[in-house]
Amino acid sequence: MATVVDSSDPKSNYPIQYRELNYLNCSKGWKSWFFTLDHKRIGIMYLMGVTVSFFLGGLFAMLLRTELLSPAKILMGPDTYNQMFTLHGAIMTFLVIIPGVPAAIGNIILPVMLGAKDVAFPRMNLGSFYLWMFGATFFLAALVIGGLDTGWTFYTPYSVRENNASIIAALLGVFVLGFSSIFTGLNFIVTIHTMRPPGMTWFKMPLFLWALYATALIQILATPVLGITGLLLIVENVFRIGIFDPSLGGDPVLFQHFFWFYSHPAVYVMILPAMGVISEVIAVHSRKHIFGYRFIAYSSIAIAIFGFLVWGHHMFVSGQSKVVAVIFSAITFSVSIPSAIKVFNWLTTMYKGSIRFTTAMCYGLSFLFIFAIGGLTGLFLATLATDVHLHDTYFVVAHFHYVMMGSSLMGLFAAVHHWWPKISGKMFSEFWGRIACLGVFLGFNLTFFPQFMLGTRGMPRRYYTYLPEFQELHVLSSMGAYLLGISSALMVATLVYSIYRGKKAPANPWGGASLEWQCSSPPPHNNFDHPPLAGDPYVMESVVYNEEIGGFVPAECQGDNNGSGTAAGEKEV
Amino acid sequence: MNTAATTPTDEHADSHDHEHHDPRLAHHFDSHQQQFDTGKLGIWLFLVTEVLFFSGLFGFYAVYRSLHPEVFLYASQFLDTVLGAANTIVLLFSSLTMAWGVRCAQLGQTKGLLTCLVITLACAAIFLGVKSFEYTEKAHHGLLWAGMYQSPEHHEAAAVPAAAGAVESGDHGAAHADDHSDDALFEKTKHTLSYMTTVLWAVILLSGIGLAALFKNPNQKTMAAVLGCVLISAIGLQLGAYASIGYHHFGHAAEPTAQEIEMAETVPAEYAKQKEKIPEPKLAGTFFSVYFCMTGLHAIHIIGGMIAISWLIVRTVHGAFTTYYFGAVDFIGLYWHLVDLIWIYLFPLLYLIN
Amino acid sequence: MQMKLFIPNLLANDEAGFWFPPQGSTVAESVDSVYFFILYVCTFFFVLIVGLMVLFMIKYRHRPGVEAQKTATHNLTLELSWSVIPTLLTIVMFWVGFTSYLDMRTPPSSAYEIDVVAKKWVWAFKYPNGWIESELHVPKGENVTLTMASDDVLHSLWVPAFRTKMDVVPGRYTQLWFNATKAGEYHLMCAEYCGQKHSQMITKVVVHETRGDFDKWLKIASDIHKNKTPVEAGEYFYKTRGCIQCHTLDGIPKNGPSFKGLFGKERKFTDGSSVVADANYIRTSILEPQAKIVNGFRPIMPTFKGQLTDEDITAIIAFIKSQK
Amino acid sequence: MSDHAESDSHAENPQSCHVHIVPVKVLVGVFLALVALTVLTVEAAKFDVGSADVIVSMAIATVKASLVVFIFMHLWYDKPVNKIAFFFSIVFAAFFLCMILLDSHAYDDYVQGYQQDKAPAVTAPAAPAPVPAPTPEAPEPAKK
Repeated sequence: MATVVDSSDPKSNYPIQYRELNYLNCSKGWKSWFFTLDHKRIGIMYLMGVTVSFFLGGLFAMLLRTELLSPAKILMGPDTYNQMFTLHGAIMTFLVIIPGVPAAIGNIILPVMLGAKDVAFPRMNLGSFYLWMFGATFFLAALVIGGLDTGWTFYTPYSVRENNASIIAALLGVFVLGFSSIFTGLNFIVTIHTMRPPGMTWFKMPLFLWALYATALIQILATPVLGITGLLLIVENVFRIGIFDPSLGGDPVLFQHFFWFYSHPAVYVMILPAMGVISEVIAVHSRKHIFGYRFIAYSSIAIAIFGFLVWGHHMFVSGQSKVVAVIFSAITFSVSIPSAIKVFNWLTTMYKGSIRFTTAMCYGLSFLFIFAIGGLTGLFLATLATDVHLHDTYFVVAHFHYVMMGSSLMGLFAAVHHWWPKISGKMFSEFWGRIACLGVFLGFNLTFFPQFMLGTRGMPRRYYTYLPEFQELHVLSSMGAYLLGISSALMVATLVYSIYRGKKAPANPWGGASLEWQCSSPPPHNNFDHPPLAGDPYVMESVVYNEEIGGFVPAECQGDNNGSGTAAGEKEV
Repeated sequence: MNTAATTPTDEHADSHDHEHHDPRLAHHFDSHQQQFDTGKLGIWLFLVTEVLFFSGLFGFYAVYRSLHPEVFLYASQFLDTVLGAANTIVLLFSSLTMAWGVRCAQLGQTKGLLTCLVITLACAAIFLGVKSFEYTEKAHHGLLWAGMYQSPEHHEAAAVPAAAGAVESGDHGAAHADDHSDDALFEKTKHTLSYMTTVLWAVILLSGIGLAALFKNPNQKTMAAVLGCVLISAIGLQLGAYASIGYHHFGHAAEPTAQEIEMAETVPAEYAKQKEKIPEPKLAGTFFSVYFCMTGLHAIHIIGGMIAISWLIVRTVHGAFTTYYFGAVDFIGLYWHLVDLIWIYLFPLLYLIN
Repeated sequence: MQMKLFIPNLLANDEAGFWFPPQGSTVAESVDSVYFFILYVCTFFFVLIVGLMVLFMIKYRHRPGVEAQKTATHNLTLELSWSVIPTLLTIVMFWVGFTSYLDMRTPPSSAYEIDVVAKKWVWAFKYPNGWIESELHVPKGENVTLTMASDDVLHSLWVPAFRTKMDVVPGRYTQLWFNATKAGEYHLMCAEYCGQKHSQMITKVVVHETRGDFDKWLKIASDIHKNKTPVEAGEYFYKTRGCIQCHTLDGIPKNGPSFKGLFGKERKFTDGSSVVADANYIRTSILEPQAKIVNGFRPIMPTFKGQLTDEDITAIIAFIKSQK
Repeated sequence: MSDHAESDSHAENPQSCHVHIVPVKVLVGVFLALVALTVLTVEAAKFDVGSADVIVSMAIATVKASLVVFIFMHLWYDKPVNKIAFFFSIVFAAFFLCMILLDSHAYDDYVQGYQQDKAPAVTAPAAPAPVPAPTPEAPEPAKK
């Protein structure tokens, strides 16, 4: 049986804060990791995989931005450039953002937050990770074979050709990764439905879980269509079945319908979990009950459902018929409403709070800023008349980076910093964390804001070279990209450093009231031995700061010790 | 002591962990009911993904059929309705035995369960056998997907010089004519079919080996069960294949007219029989693209189902299922019914176009 | 449309603004006004959101001894107001976007019709008299409809100054119309990724002041053999009809042999025969490219039968001859 | 219909699992009905009822599918959440189908027009008309 060590102070009736024997070291050897069924370890492996992929995709981005410093050739020729943006897109989408928050952070946090011992199907969970690895291998194969220059969208008939080994490899990768995503989503839905401990009702679930639930719905309902699309495109490439290839009577516009039926909802797979993270982070670090809980929860579900009905707005100039374009434009606006509701609720949550600018909160606030721009610029693209001009320009590039890269990754970074003490049991340097956050925020905006102007002024996307008048903005953008790259590296360095040199983390460093803060940092193998008692996850008054421990403890414990249950802690951040 | 202090009030030592000695209950579940409900929701969600997976293909079908009805009208005549209907009934029967098997499992009737599963497996194999005959026959007539499609009228046109060549008994001409004589086509189909069933045999065998390797500490009983499954699958496959080739040969060779024989040499008999032919539309190959994609993907699901059923058989032999632990049978049953369900739609959509 | 009032004053003239290139077509004005309408709404909301955020960040920052105050955790009126007001605004946005989209996508019944064929990575504009040109010439103030088709992959025709764009899809037509309002030259580019030289698939739109100017241009252009020397005409065809995609002038072979020093050289074919490249050989190669394949190349060249007249081919031969 | 509330299960013996068990009679009955419907649909297909053909065969298939789903797959007796899940998959698939059908029909004129233009020795009108329904008397279209 595990030996429990309370690192803070052995005397008290405080809950155990730091646990020497935890899920990270309860068993040793590579087998204990590679064949683990523990959702937390699987999540850690995902997190590492996602980080590696992020830096690979980021490296491609740096190289692309370097090439775009000048219209002339700097590093690479057009073919290499085309392959690089394809891989940048494919890796960032399928290997980083889609599994980022749900599979990595969600896996670690969801069962703990829910009060369950594990996800419903631990084996399938591990299988999903191996599918991810397998899919990533296919992508690497495509990289090694070379010649994958279709763009991550694989539009036909460009993606149907003679010499197609790398296309097939990449499509197989997409197919496999799709199943990885489906398994994660399936696991989450079933876990949330059937593994809730007594007392954890639907409306006592933290909003992060609602967001993950909505995400999982999309993963289950949309990803199979991507699977069949990828499969059919492979078959088209191998056998020439003539359903996408116009030379055999196929229809390229139909391919785009198939592709976007998944890939538009996939955008919400990327952003919804990030929104869930922000709901947690803003409430906890403002020490306030979340405002409009039900509206935020329902808006997650609404986004998931509306997200399915709007894929056609990627195709306003594709040769799609007018009537369908109008229908899709109309429905597209409906998605903006739940997003607006969330943003206003977050703002109101901060009202009269006690806002601490921890690194996680800094990322959360950056998210608000970036998501405001990303979301609002979406309106230009949902509007038919303006989209015709803006489609396939840098405006679109900027918009989706603001949403997918800016917002989703800000969400991921916020999540990593918010739950890092829980995951690793160590506190990272808030100073360096905030420096990195500032760098990421400035770098990001410097990279992508000029691209809005590039787009409206007439710079199409996926251009290797460009008209000379665009150079200034491109240089600005590249400078931002370098800053962004360096800052992300600094962020990871800060976190990794904390593993070796960080202070031991208390169970509840930020003062969250949801269940994951009730178990020690890091959690034991089984999370909870008895089903924990779930209360309202946003009653921040239920925990108070304790200086001895350096973290928050339940109010009733504090009362037992020194009777000052209301004094706010001098939280050094 | 492994007590996580989840809340400070949880002082008493709870011995929850010690209840989990039941090997049939995973550690993270509290009861069999919870385990079963969890699995059930899981499999239903999986079926949801399957439905959407196939919806892509049905989407294609709908688009192409509604835009080019003439293609479907023309091309579906090359599919043998009798074989399709027979296969439908075989699959329906397997669904019945599967449902019956689930019932047996729920009641704890191990023998009944085993019988039902074996029949289901055999039916699945028969279905595959018939399907492999159909594929072989299509391939011989050049009725393949759009990229490989050869018009039957092309055959017809080619048949005349080929026949002339045969009369002149040139080397090449003779070989060509030989290919197209009725008996030769039958032999050729039979030959290719046995080749195809051999491949499927290999697939079954490999799956069997893979399946056997999955079991921890396999014993003789396991091996025997796996071997049994492989044999049932292989025999069922042969049965289906040769029953359909027999049907095809004798069904059509009965009192053929001279003209029919001539036509049958080069084009499918069904087509040859028609007095007034529907002109061949453009894109006729697209129908076969759709046909092969839909039935091919369905066949892959059948193979997957056969592997799963074999796994159930092995576990049944070991007496793994009881009245409170039968989830696996139920879940695989649900999957099997869905495969059946898809075929219920595929059959009229592909075979019954008038 | 009364939408014009949304365009800021500094953009009311035709000069390039901060956001957009100068307006060159009738729809540009309504597109810009929709854009600026949305921009104003968005700016308002952005300032509101970020302003409140910064205000709260300063006012409610954590201070020792000051706890967060308990406030209401929900308020239906607030929730409804920030659901309903944006909804109404988006309905307006949809409506204005929708109406100008219809204008943009409904070709007028009488229009000057030009056929467009896009292929990797050139545009070919076919005028009603059959003349094919790689630049788009149109008269000012006249409706022009482009009927577009692609020979290979997806392309997209975009004229930023006209604020209009349409994909060119293989296997079908797509249509686009505009009415240019200002004479001059504009960029026309491919906006849908189409491979290696996607970024070089840029050409010009030349808007002629009057229909007379345009007709005059077309007449001169069509009479290429009268107005240019054969070598010049050949060079023109070389550049505009796709030869340049596969045949270089610098001696480095691409998909096809280079034209440099080609004339008079012996050509060896895949079937073992060989011939000296003379005028006859070149003519055959253009009309029946699959008949003889030079060693080391694939049989991928399409035939130009019906696309080039005898005179055109003579000019091309003269041009190849001039590439020593 | 679902014979279990979740709360029951916690209170009861963990070694029990309550589900609805379908009687053999019902199973066999359903199978016979399915076979009968299969025969019916094959026979129905022999009558030429024009475009109603698809509707008839799909209606029969849907009846068959419902029998399988509700009886063989126990959905009738199952928890509401499973019913809803299955129902939603159908709804989303149907929406997807409707939109691609609507769109592909709306732009089909452009495809048909192009194909008529490309067909040798056939000049299509500038504004392409929808393709006429195929008639058996129509001349054989050019191949390849």
